[in-house]
Amino acid sequence: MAIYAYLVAGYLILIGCFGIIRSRHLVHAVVCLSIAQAGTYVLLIAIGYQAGGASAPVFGSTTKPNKHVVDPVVQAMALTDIVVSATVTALLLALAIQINKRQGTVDPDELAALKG
Amino acid sequence: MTRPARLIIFLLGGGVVAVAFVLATLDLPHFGSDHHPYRDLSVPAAVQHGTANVVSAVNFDQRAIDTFGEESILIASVVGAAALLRPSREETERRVPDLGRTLESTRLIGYVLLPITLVLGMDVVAHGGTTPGGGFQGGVILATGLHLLYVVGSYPALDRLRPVVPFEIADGAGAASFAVVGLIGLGSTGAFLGNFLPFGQFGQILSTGTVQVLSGVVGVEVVGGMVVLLSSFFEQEIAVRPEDR
Amino acid sequence: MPVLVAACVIVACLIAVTGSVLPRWAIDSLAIATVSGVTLGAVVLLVRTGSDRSYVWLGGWTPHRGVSVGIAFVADPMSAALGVLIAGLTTCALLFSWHYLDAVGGHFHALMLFFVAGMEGFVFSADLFDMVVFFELMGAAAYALTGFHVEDETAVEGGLNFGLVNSLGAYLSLTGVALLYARVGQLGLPQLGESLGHQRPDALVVTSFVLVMTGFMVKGAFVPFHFWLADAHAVAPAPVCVLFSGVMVELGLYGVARIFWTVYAGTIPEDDIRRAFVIIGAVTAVVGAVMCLGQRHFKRLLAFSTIAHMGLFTMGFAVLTADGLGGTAVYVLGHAGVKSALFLIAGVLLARYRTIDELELYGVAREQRLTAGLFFVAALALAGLPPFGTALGKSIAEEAMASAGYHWGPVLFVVVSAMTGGAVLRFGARAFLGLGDRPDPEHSEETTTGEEEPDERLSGAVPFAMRAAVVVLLVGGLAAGVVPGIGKAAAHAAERLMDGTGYAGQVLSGRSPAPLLPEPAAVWTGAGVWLSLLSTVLAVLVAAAGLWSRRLRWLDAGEPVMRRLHRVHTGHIGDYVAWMFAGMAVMVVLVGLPLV
Amino acid sequence: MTVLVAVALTVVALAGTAVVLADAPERQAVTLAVFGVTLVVLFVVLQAPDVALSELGIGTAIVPLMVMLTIRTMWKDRQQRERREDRRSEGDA
Repeated sequence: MAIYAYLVAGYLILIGCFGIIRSRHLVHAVVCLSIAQAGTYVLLIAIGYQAGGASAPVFGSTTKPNKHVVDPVVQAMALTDIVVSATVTALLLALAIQINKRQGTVDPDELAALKG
Repeated sequence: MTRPARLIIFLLGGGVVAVAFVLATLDLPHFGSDHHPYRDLSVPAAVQHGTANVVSAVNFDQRAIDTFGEESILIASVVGAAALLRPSREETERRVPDLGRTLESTRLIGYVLLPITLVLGMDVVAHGGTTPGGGFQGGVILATGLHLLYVVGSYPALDRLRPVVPFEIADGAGAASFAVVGLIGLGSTGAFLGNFLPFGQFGQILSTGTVQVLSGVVGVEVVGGMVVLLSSFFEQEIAVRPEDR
Repeated sequence: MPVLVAACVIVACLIAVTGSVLPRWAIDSLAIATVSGVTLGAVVLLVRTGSDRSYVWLGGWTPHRGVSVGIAFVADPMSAALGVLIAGLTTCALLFSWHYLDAVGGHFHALMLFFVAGMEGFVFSADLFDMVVFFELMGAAAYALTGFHVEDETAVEGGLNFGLVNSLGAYLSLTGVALLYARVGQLGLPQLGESLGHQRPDALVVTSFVLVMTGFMVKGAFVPFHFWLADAHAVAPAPVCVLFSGVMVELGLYGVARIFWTVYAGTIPEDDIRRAFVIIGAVTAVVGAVMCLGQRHFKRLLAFSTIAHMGLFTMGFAVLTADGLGGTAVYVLGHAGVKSALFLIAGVLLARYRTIDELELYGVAREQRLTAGLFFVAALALAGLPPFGTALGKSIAEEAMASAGYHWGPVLFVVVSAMTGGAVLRFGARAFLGLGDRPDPEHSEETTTGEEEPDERLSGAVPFAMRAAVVVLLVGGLAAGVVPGIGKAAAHAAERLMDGTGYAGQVLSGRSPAPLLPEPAAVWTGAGVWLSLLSTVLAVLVAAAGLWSRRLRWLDAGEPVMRRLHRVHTGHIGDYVAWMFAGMAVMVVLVGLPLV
Repeated sequence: MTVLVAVALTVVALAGTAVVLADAPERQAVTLAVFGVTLVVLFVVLQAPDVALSELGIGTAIVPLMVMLTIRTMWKDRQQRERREDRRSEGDA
C-alpha cells in the first residue's frame, strides 16, 4: 500500500505511452496522451495525501484553520495541469482534423509526408 | 520501423524507466505520510491573508504567476485552435444544421438542468476563496452547462445563446485583466501580482484580497475560452463541404 | 522582469480580440512596437544586472529566514542576455513578416507574442513548476505556429508530431518535478538546491533528474529526442523557424544547465554528468551533421544543421567549466544571427519560387545577386568564418574541451561545423550559381522534397523589410564575434550561472554574490582563428564534393550508413515516442549506473 | 479508508487501460468520460474537492465532447472525399 498509489500513477503514464506506440489513429494517440497526463495528476494528488483523517485544505466557519490537512500545493499544481491538458488536447485534435482533410487518413502507419 | 521493432524498443526503454521509477518511489516518503513542508508554510500564509480555501490561496496569491502562465496557455490555445480550424479556401463558412428531433424528455431534462448548472457555476466562481471551487472550476461548469444545450439537440438555441464574439472578448479581457491586476499590484505593493486589497474577516466572501478578484477574472476567461474552443470544433463539424452545395 | 511577460500577454490578448477589425498595418506596428519595447526592457535589465543578479519575489512573498511560499524571478547575466536575444530575434522575425504571411486576423501576431511571453517567463522563472508552465506556454504557441499553413499537408503533420512529442516531454518533466517535490517539499530552484545539496544521489534523485531533463532534452533536440525538430522546422513559416532554431531549441539546453547547477550540482557528481552529456552531445552532433548532408529540402537541411550545432553546444556545456559554457553562449549568439538569416533567405526563396528543393532550384535563383551575397556570407559564417560570433564561440569552446582532456573535441567541432556549413554552401552553389552536375529531381524517394505551400506568394522584387531583417541578423552574428570583451562577459555570465550555492544564498537570504574570477581565458587566440579558417575551408571542400559527387566514387562507401540513418527518420509518431523512451533509458544508465 | 483508496486507484488503472485498449476512437470518447468519472471519485476520496470539480467539467464533459466532435468531423470529411473520388471515377467511365 505504501507505494501502490505511486505505482498506479506510473502505470497510467506508461500505458498512455504504450497506447501512442501502437496507435493506428491519431485521435486515439491524442487520447492516450491525455491518459498519460492523467497519470501526473494522480501522482501529484497521491503525493499530497495525508492519511489519518486529514481533511481537504478548505476551512469553513466550523473548521478552524489547522495544519492537519492534505497538501494544497499539489492540488493547485494539478488544477493548473488539468486546464493545460484540455487546451493542449484541443490543439492536437485541431491538427488531427487538418491532417485528415489533407491526407485522407489519420493512421500514423499510412502518413508519409515527412521522411528522412 | 516495423511495428514489432517499435514495440521492442519501447518495451526495452520503458522497462528501464519503469524500474528506475519503482526504485525512486521506494525512496519516497510513504503514501499518506505527514511530510509536507510546503503545506506547513502555505497554510499559515493563506490564513494570514484571510483565505479559507488554501488551494485558491496558492493558485491566486502565493503562486499566482503559475495561474497567469496557465491562463495565457488557455488563450494561446484558443487563438491557436481558431487559427488551425479556420475555414480553408475551399470551404464556405457554415450552414444552419438540422440535427433532427430529440426526445421531448431529454430536451426537458436539458432545459431543467441548464439554469441549475449556470447558477451552480456562478456560485462556484463567487465563493472560490472560501469553499471548494474558484475560477477554473466555476468557469468549466458554466461552459459545460452552456453545452448541455447541444446534448439537448438544439444547436440553433446554443448558437443564439452563444454568439461567439462576446465570449472571445471575455476570453481576451479575462487574460489581460489578470495581467493588469498583477501590474496594479506592482504599482501599489511593489511586487508583480502583489495582494493589494484589504484581507478582511477570515472566511467571508470578500475577505481574501485579490484572490477573489483573480478568481472571478479567471472564471470569465475560462468560460470564454472553453466556449470559443468548443465552438471552433462545432464550426468544423457543421461546415459545409464544397460538394454538398 | 514579470512586466516583460505581462506586456506581451496584454498586447497579445488585445490583438487576439481586435485583430479581425484592425487593419494589417496597425497589427504589425502594435506587435513590433511591443516586442521592441520588450527588447529595450531586457537590455535595460541586462545593463542594470551587470555581472550581478537581480531578483523579485512575485506577490511580495519575500522569504523569512530563508523560506518562502512564493515564486521568484531571477535575472543573472545569462538569463538577461537570453531575454534580449528572444525579444530581438522576434523583432527581426516580425519585421520580416511585415509584407509576408496571411496573418488571419492577427492570430499570427498574437501567437508570436504568446510565444515570446512563454520564453521570457521560462528564462527568468526560478521555480521548477513555474518553468514547466511557461515551457508549456511556449509549446502551445509553437505547435499552433508550426501548423499555421493548414492547407499544407506536411505543416499539419509536422505540427502534430512536434506537439505530441513535446507535450509528452513536458508531462514527464512534471512527473520528475512531482517526485522531487515528494522528497523535499519545495519547488523553488534555490530552495530545492539547498535541501538536496549534500544528499546522497539515490534512485529518486537520479530518476527525477532524468525525468525533469527529458522535457528539456526533447526541446533541445538531443539525439534520440530530436526527431520532431526536423519535421517542425521544415514546415513552419520562415519567421517562426527563426525563433525555433535561433533560441527556442537552445532554451532546452539552458533549462538543463540552469536546473543542473541550481538543483542537482550538490548531489550528482560532476564527472557523472560530464560523461553523460559529452557522449550525448557528440552523438547529437554527428547524427545531425550526417543527416544534414543528405537533405535536399533546404529548411530541413538547416534543421539538421541546428541539431548538429545543438550537439556542439551540449559538448561545450558538458565540460562544466566557465570557459566551456561561456564559449557556448557566444556560439549560441553567433549561431542565432547566422542561422536565422539563412532561414529568412529560405523564406524569400520559397515566396519567390514556391519550392526550396535543392535539385529543383538548380541554377534558378541566378538573378538574386544581393540575396546570394548575403547567403554565402551567412553560410561561411555558419561553417566558422572569423570574425563571426560562431567562430569565436567555437574556438573558446574547443579550447575548453581540450583543456578538460577531451583532445578529440576540437576535431569533432571542426568536422561537424565543416559538414553543416558545407551542406548549406552546396545548396547555395546549386541554387544561386548553378554549379555542379546537373541533378535529376525525380531521383531519390528517401527524403522529403522541398515542395511546400509558400508563406506568401511573391513576384517581382524582394521587399526592403525582408532584406533589412536578414542584414540586421547577420550584423548581430558578426557583433557577437567582434564586440570587445564579449568573451569575458560570457565567461562571467557562465560563472554566475554555475554558482548554484551563491544563487540560493542571494535569492533566499540576500547574501551578496561571490567575487568573479579575475581573468577568464575567453578571447580570440591564434589557434582558434586557424581552426576556424580550417573548418571554413573544409566546408568549401565538402560542398564541392557534394556538387560533383558522381565523380567521386569513394563517397559511395558511406551510402549504406546514410540510408540506414535516413530510414530511422520515419515521421511516425509512435517511433518518436519509442525512441524517446530509449533515450531516457540511456540517460538512466549513463547517469545512474556509475553511482550504484 | 485505505481500502476505499485502494479500490478507487485500481478502478482508475483499469479504466485507463480500457481507454488505451479501445481501438475505435468512437468508443474512446465514451470510455474517456468514464475514466474521467473514476478520476473524480479518486480525487474526492483523496480529499481534493477542488481538483475533482474541475476534472468533472473537463475530464468528463469538455474533452470527450471535443473528441466526439473531432471524430464526427473526420467522418464527414472522409465521406466527402469518397464522394469526390466516386464522381471522378464516374467521370472517367
